[in-house]
Amino acid sequence: MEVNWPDWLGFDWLDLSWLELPWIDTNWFHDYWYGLLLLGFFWGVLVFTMVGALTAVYVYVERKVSARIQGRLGPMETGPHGLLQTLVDVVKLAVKEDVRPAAADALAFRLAPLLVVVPAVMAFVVVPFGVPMVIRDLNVGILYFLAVPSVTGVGLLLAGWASYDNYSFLGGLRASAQFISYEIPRTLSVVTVVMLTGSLSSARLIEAQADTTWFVLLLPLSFVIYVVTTLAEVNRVPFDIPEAESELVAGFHTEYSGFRWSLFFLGEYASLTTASAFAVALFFGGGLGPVLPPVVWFVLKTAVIIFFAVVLRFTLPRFRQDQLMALAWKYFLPLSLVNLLLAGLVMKAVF
Amino acid sequence: MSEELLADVFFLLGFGVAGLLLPMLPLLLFRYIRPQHPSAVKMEPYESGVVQTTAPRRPFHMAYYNFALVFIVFEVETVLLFAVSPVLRDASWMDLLKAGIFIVLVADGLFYAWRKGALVWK
Amino acid sequence: MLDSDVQIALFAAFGGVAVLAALAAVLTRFLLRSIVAFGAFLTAIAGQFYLLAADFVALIQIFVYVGGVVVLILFALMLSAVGEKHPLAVSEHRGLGAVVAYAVGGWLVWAAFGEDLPEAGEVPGETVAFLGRAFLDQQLVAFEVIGIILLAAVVTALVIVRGERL
Amino acid sequence: MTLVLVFSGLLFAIGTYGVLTRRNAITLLISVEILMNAANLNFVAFSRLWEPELMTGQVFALVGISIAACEAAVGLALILAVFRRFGTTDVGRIDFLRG
Repeated sequence: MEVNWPDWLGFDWLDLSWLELPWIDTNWFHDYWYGLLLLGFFWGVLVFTMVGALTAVYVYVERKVSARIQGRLGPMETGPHGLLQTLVDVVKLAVKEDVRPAAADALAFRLAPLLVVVPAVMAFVVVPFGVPMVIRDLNVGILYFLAVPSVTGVGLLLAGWASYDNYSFLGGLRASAQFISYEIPRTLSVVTVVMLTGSLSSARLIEAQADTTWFVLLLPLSFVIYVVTTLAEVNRVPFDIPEAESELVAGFHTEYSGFRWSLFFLGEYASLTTASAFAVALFFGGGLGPVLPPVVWFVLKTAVIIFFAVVLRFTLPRFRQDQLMALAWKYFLPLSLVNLLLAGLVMKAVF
Repeated sequence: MSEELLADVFFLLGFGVAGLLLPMLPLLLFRYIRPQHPSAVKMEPYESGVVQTTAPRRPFHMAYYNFALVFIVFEVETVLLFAVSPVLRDASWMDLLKAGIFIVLVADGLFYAWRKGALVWK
Repeated sequence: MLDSDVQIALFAAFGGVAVLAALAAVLTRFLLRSIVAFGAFLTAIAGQFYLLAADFVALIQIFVYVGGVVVLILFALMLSAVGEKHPLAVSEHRGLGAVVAYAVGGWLVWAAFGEDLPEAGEVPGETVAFLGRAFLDQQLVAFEVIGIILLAAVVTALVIVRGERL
Repeated sequence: MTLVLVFSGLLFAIGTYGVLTRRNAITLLISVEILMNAANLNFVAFSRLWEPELMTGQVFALVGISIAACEAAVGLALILAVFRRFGTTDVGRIDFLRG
């Protein structure tokens, strides 16, 4: 079914003709291969900068929230209320010495951070942040969103292996074992949404929710599974045993320093952002909402989910490794199989 | 149709190039600003300041591999469900049953692994 | 313009990357580099799939191969710890291997030019819907057989790994 | 179309060379996977030639990918079992008749 939105809400962001710039023939981008390449490059730069800036914001928010929870003040010295603290930190990280252990494997040591950060940012291509607005609406967008970040598992293992350090090695094995374990229930929970949508395109996802209702109401169990497993995928507390500082120093990135270390950090936050944004698209109707423009709704909903993750980090203890794996395989996987069955019934009931 | 896919590939290539270049840019830019004084001690593995006594790359226990094994099988299953699930909405009960048989077949593997204790972290 | 010339050029570029990566994977003496080259090879093949109007298969390639099989191979590498810095041994029959490979490759490439093939047909818009229908109707046997094979694989592999009887 | 066949032929040759000359079990497995990918490339390409709406070739490519994944799982399990018994993954040095 077609969704009827006011024109000013539903314009196609990729079509720059709404700018009415007299000197640019905007269809040019779509007609030539180098135009598309440039367009992709442009969006890549934009998304990357945006994610980088957002990460700086998160770090600040996270410090302030943790301070509030623990009865401290948090950063206060640099700038008003310590607002400039993360900026200063970024500069510090960028000009810090880049130490690579002599025994490390040079190729894998350099490749691993890129394998963590690039897929996380690339996943953003298919996130529908407006009502029909997607950076690029692939035919198989939802699968793309799950497939591309799955490369991160390789990056985690490579980082641990390349460092030639016992802590890193263990941390890398644990991190990727956890990553792959939680990937299955997470993917299965998305399958239920695809069943209701009837398409793998992420723009159709929003239209389907406009036709019926937010999928969180139809598939509450899928939503719970998705959120918990996503927290595990991005190594957030209570699932951060790979980086348990009390036993493994810093896990797989123990040997990394300076900017390369911050790439891991960036990758973690970038995947938190994309996963939360996609959770909103999957279960909360993306930018659907009254009065305000869709983009605003979308950002608000995403911010709520991310804030939830931040608060969770400072309120829950950490799982043990064996509990973590048992949780994935003995609880979440059977639960998500049952959920498939439930979703089939819901689907038959609704349509 | 296939023109649209071609456009997708070019777009994603451009996006990927941007994604690869941007993280590497600061590394190259600050190369000559940041201090670079490697020393033998600094380049040792960290290990909480203790001298490394065992080589980290040694055969490791099998529990990890059991999980990886069950993982790959279930990954293939979910992926095939992705192929089938978009058409299920307008499908008959018979089609649902066909998909159900497939799920039950693979779920047996999980049941087997569970019963054999392969899912226990040792 | 986005015509077939551009498509062919891009396809050939992906093919070139795939061939180079495959060569690297087969020729290098360091196991880790071989695996990394294998990953690059798989990604290039996924690009080729995408250009051949098989977008779903391309993403499955990334999902199952790069996110699954490569991780599995890396796990095996770590659990057997053979990836130390020493180069791997190569068989003595390298000359023979090269001759056979040349023969096979030459024959296949010659065969590629030999046959007159029809023009490629227009592909349906949403490949996934057609794939799903195919799996539920004409190719149902393949679908369920995959299920059985997966079950067999997990049972076999667990038995082998744990070194016990059924 | 010919281009696809040329590339898959080249990849098949590379894979064959790998299978014939490598002695490490894990690289052997990688070579076999290269062979399977060359075959999958052909399946997908021919899917476009005859009755593209039936997707037979693509279904076969998916079956191929699934089987390759299973093969990797079982193959690596074998390699690990062999490694635990003989302490090597070099197929030339696996020898049941050792002393």
